[in-house]
Amino acid sequence: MSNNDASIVLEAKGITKQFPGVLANDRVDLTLRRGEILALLGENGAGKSTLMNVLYGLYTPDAGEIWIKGEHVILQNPGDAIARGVGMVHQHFQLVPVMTVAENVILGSEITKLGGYIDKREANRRVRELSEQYGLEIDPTIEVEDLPVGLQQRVEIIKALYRQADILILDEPTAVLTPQESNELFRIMHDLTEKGVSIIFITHKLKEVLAIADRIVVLRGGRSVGAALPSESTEASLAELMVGRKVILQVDKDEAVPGKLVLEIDGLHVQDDRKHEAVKGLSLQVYAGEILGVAGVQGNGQREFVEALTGLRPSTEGKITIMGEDATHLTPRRITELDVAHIPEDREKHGLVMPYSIADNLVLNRYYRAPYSKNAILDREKIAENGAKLVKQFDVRTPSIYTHASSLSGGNKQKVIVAREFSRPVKLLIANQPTRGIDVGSIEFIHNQIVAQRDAGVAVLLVSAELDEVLSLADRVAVMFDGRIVKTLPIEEATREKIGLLMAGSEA
Amino acid sequence: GGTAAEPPAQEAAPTEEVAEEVVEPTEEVMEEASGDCSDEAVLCIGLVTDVGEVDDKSFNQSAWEGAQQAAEALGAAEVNFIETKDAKDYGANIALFADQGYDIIVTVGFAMGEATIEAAGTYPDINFIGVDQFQGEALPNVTGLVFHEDQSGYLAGVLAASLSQSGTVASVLGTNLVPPVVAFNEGYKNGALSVNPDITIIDTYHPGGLDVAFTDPEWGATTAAQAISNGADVVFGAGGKTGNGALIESAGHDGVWCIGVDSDQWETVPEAHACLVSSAMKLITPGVIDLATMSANGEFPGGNFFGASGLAPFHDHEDAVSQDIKDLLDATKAGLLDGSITTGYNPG
Amino acid sequence: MTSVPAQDKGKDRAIGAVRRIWRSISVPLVAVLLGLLIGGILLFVSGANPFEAYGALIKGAFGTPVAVQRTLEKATPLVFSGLAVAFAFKAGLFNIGAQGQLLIGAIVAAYVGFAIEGLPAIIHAPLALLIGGLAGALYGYIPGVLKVYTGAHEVIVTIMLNYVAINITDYLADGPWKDLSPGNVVARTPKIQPSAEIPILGNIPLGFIFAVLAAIIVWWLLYRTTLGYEIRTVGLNASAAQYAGIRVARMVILTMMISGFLAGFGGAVETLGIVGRYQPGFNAGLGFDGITVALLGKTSPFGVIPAALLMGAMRAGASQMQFSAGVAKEITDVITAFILFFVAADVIVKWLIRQRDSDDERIMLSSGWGGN
Amino acid sequence: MELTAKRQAESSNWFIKNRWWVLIGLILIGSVIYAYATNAVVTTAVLASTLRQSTPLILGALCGVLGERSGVINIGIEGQMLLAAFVAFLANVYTGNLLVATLAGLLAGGVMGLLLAFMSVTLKMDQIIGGTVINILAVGLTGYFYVSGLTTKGKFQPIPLGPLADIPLLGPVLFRNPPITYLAIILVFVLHYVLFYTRWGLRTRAVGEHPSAADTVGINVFRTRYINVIIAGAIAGLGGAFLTLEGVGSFERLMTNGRGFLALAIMIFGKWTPLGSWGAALLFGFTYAMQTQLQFSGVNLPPQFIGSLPYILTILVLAGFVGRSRAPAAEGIPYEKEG
Ligand SMILES: Nc1ncnc2c1ncn2[C@@H]1O[C@H](COP(=O)(O)OP(=O)(O)OP(=O)(O)O)[C@@H](O)[C@H]1O
Ligand SMILES: Nc1ncnc2c1ncn2[C@@H]1O[C@H](COP(=O)(O)OP(=O)(O)OP(=O)(O)O)[C@@H](O)[C@H]1O
Ligand SMILES: [Mg+2]
Ligand SMILES: [Mg+2]
Repeated sequence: MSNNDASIVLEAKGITKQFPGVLANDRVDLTLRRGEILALLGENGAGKSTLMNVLYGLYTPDAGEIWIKGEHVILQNPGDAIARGVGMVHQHFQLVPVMTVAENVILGSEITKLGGYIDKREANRRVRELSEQYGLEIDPTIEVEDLPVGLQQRVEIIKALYRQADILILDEPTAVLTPQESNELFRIMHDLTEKGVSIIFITHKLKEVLAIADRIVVLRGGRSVGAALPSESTEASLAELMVGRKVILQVDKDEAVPGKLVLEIDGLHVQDDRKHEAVKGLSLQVYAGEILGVAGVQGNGQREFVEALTGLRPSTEGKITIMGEDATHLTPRRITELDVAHIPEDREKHGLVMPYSIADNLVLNRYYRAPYSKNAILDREKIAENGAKLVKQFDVRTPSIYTHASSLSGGNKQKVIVAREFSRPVKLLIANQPTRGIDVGSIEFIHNQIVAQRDAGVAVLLVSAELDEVLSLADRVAVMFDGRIVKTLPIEEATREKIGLLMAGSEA
Repeated sequence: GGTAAEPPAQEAAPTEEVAEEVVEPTEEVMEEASGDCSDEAVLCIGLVTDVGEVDDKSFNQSAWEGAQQAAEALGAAEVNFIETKDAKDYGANIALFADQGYDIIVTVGFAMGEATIEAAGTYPDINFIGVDQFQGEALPNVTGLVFHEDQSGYLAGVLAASLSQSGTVASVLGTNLVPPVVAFNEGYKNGALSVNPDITIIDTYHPGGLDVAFTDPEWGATTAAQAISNGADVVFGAGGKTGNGALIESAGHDGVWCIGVDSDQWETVPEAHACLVSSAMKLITPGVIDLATMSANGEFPGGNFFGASGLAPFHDHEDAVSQDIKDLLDATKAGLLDGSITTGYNPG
Repeated sequence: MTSVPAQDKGKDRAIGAVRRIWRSISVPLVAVLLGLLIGGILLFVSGANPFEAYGALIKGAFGTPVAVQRTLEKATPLVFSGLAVAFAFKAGLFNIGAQGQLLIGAIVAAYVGFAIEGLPAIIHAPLALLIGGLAGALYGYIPGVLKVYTGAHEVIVTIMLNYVAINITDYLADGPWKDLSPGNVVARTPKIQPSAEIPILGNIPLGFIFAVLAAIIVWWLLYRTTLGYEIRTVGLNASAAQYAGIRVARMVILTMMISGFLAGFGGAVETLGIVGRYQPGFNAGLGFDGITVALLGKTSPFGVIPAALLMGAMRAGASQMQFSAGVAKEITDVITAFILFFVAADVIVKWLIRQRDSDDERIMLSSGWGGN
Repeated sequence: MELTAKRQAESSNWFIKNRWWVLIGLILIGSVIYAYATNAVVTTAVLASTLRQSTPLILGALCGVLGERSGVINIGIEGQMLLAAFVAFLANVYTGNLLVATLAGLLAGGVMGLLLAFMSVTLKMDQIIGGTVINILAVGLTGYFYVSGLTTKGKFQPIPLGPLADIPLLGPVLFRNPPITYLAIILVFVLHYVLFYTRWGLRTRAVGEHPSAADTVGINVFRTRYINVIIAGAIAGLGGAFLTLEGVGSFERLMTNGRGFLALAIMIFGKWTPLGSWGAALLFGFTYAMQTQLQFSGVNLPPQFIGSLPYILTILVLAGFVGRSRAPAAEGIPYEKEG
């Protein structure tokens, strides 16, 4: 028994976790007190999720001790952690898409009648009860795959509450939330701490940390490199602590000099996977040398809009014109050929081929062109050279260009895509959620890249649920709601409040 | 093509490699195995099966029994078999015996006809007994042991029609790709009609490929069952294990007779005793013995040799078959022999 | 699976190459030994003499030039059907239909072989081979198209088409294309013209050389051409392939056709090189064994060759084993099963030979299984 | 909210969603009644044969469903059936007790299931290979150890279910069957219930769809897969036992003749659901029965034509009605639990 301080609900001592080639956690200490919100910061790959997975019994540490409520515990599996009141909302949601909300919530601790028959009605009732109690509105009977990410996260939180967790781990919960949703979440977090719940909160958004954390711990390269109090910290100081160097947080860019019309969309209609209309008559224009930021709450048709624009999804009505050419029904290949770059929303699904080497991924949409291939035969040397060049130029953290994309951390995966899309001459850049779940260092880098493209005369269409990102990058802001652009404002007139309201659907 | 069949003439195996007899315990065979088949004085009999095993309760087995009994009778130093797994190995498997200087090689099944004739050319002083292999033009050292399957089929038909109460008789058959099976069935149908012109005959061939047609007892069984619920009360099961399935199934239904094929299946399919009134036989075993003996006595005929065919004894069902029926069968048999009755089956 | 060659050339590259080669052969080697060991134990337990049996097996497979020739002959069709299955796997498709495609190829080649007369060998044989291959490709096209346009799962469709192929070929061999030469009662096509036969060079069947060439071409196609890159991308991540501008549907169809071509070509080689005609039952199982061969070879085009040789050898030797050791041939199936087991369970083998595991060697064929 | 509305709209008109199945169902019932009116004997014969031929197929398919719902592909059904058929046969020969023989078959299948689970869960072997190993092994072992001349002491006979057995048509078709056939039908409904309405089913499907999600709520992925795959093997074993103890009454080499692979196709056909698979299996049994009946009726087609009907029909139905089917998402991928 080391620490008798009763207020300590969770204590980790010298946690070490080694992955093939990576020391993800290196003798990390961590304490959590009852009813506090502890913010955990760190670059991509710093070891935050790993540490949390250890505390949740998902990974067994190579070394170190875990104490929960004054008791030394050995967590064989999440079951043990759950039994001790630990709940976790994972960075990558752990929900079964084809099952309903209620089924996902009760999974593992089901409400059954005799013979293990699942009492669906009771389950639905319990979920409704919880969602009213904590103001997490959700319909228990929807299949999760039909839910926007924001709502999926509510399901995750309800899962934890349903299991009566009093130690709650939130791994980058706000990465996919709108300002409104984030504030909503913070309110909930406060309510929970009132009720004696202790929370570990991981995020890359320093504002949030300063806003709601009671204490801050920073990881770098798997080591705990320091603690801080919000009262004594600034975004800059935290960023420096995380990255280990000074970081310029707000992008400094000069006036845009818009050129000719590059992209014009007129009355576009697109259906989602379930044949429901998701884009309902969307129109916008993007000019060379400007960044048009499309702000909007997740699930208002952004995905379908971008997929239709890039040829991945058919549009039912309307017209898309790129560089004066009708691109409404072109294939992805033809659109790329029009010098259009695309940073897809889902990097794992569309952006990368995980079992491919980084070098191969870096030519994913150019492999068929010189110099990477001549008359349908690949040129391995050239592909390798390109890989080596871009990995250096875009500072992708990887042991080698032959490493599989799958073994990169989130931030570095995104860097590979950015490197691929920015390393060729483009006239139109379509970036969908380009910095989701990425650390400040990488964000700074990617933002600068985007601005550089703009200054080079590229027309940039930036779709982001990250209001700050839109406000700091865009020259004009278009707000998307329910499948339409409800309003387009020059950046000068675009205040957080005004945009926020428009995003919420109320005309301002 | 066909080069697989060419013998490794010069690379004949050293004698210590000479085969032991397989089915009986190896020890006692060992010393007798010292006999060198390539030696004129020493008689050796080899058998190559069609795709299938020597214990198939059907024609491979009958042939193998013939070979063994012949070896016994003629005091052969060697009698051995090779089971063919891949039809393309017929030639090579024959060569394995030929190169050991075996004197008589039995090749079982029409499918092996071509390989046998080829081998006969390469090994002029070995005698080949080709079971079910009709010889187009006669070679001195190949004798096709063939049968009038249509005739024993015809007799089976007569028996079936005579026993049938329901006026419906069935046959469950291996594939129509195999001529003897077709012969059995055609004979069976005409035999039945000769007794009762308005009898209903429901016959089915296995619809699958050659490689499964004879080894699908469940198909045979379920088809027999369907035939029986269609009103059939006699089932003729002709098609190796597929047919056996039909026999066993029929045994489970009261008031249903079944008739086996090839050998006397009373011996090979005891599960069917309840219904097995007889079998339409082609007497392979004695045929092989006869030809082997002729070969040993230097009277190997060459060309085609018709083995005996006919009905197997009724065994326990002796009484179930009335004297009239027995007389009718004898009469028919006589008629078939003297040609006054024809089975109405003409191949090709 | 990283298909980029070591970029810093020279010494480490050479060392790397050596290590890679040892990696790739050590496991199969040990696996074969373990398989034989277990088979031997089984033989011993069941009262046979393992050494005598294996002695005969090896003699029958490699003992004489003719034995070697038969081993090669038996391996040849397995290389082709193995390649067919392996190739489809690369696009995430499970082609259980190699059997049917092979049968179609075999009978069509036979037809071209016997029906056309008066062609010089230099044209006739290649023509028959090509048309046989194309027939297989056509038969592979069906499941491809059905998958793309109706979503019908290729595993079902190919299984069904295997049965249909047997029926088609049996019908042709017993009907329109039957050998009507006097005295023949058997269901089979006429013998092919001499001009259509594939010769044997010494004891090396030309067909086997074709098989090796085919393996090289398939490897080159997969890892050195843009088409191969496209096919593998579709197999590994169809969404990313779509993003990259690859026509996924077209790739699926094309892959099934190439796969079918390889199987059909194998069937044609069998007809023209070994059987000399089409006869029902003579090609039984060759396509199904392609699955085993592809898996034994870890779906690598080059892995397929030794895998096919191994199985070919066991088949060539089996008769000799039964003849002189009196051992039932099925023992070779047991041995094959265990070899396959140890090849795939490389965890065990690597632990045995103290080799550390590297995930890029692990193959995951079943990933494409989930249909659409 | 809007999504809810959609959802309710969807679920409310089940008939529209399943209109094809409803239509097929009506057509089937109608034509059966018509057929029975015109020729009672043949109709009965065909339907009885339909059920019988579907039995080994549905048992194999259920094996596949259970395994794949938990995330383990099983292409070794053929081998599991074959080996179990052999073991059940031997047990029958030596004990003469059909019950013991059946249990022996179940056990043999279960052991093969254990082997598959060990390969795919513990060794994380590719599951296609695992299944193939089982198939080859079964052919080898049964072929090597089979000795002829063994004769069984009878096979399962039909057990009429009292008065039910006397209902016209339904009686002879449904209620005059041997035990394993009854068992198979019961299993279809039991498994459908278990998979879609019970805790075990929910967990099994979760493990098959998203193992790490199941893991994070404390469900033991490995254990769940082991148990399901073993039970699945036992069910395939029952299918094997059907062949030797109820269908044929004896064993022959390779007597499964590809039924295990057909079962695989049927499972996919049935969208990985027991009920769906049963529908598909019955369709198959029916086409087989029809093909035999056509030959009975003496139509002058080569058997090869008639023989192709079941398979061509399947392809047409598949392409026409069933279309895309979604396999359990995590199927075929061994669950890697880091650390
Ligand atoms: N399952 C794994 N196998 C191998 N390496 C891993 C695994 N999980 C994480 N890593 C590596 O361990 C390090 C820490 O990963 P972790 O996910 O904990 O970082 P993180 O701080 O959560 O990053 P992010 O902010 O992007 O979520 C990274 O280098 C990552 O590549
Ligand atoms: N007569 C039948 N034959 C075969 N399968 C049937 C039959 N009737 C219903 N089914 C099965 O019942 C289920 C209901 O059909 P449906 O298409 O709604 O499946 P589903 O699982 O609801 O589809 P999804 O969940 O992808 O929307 C399907 O699995 C279908 O295959
Ligand atoms: Mg993380
Ligand atoms: Mg549904």
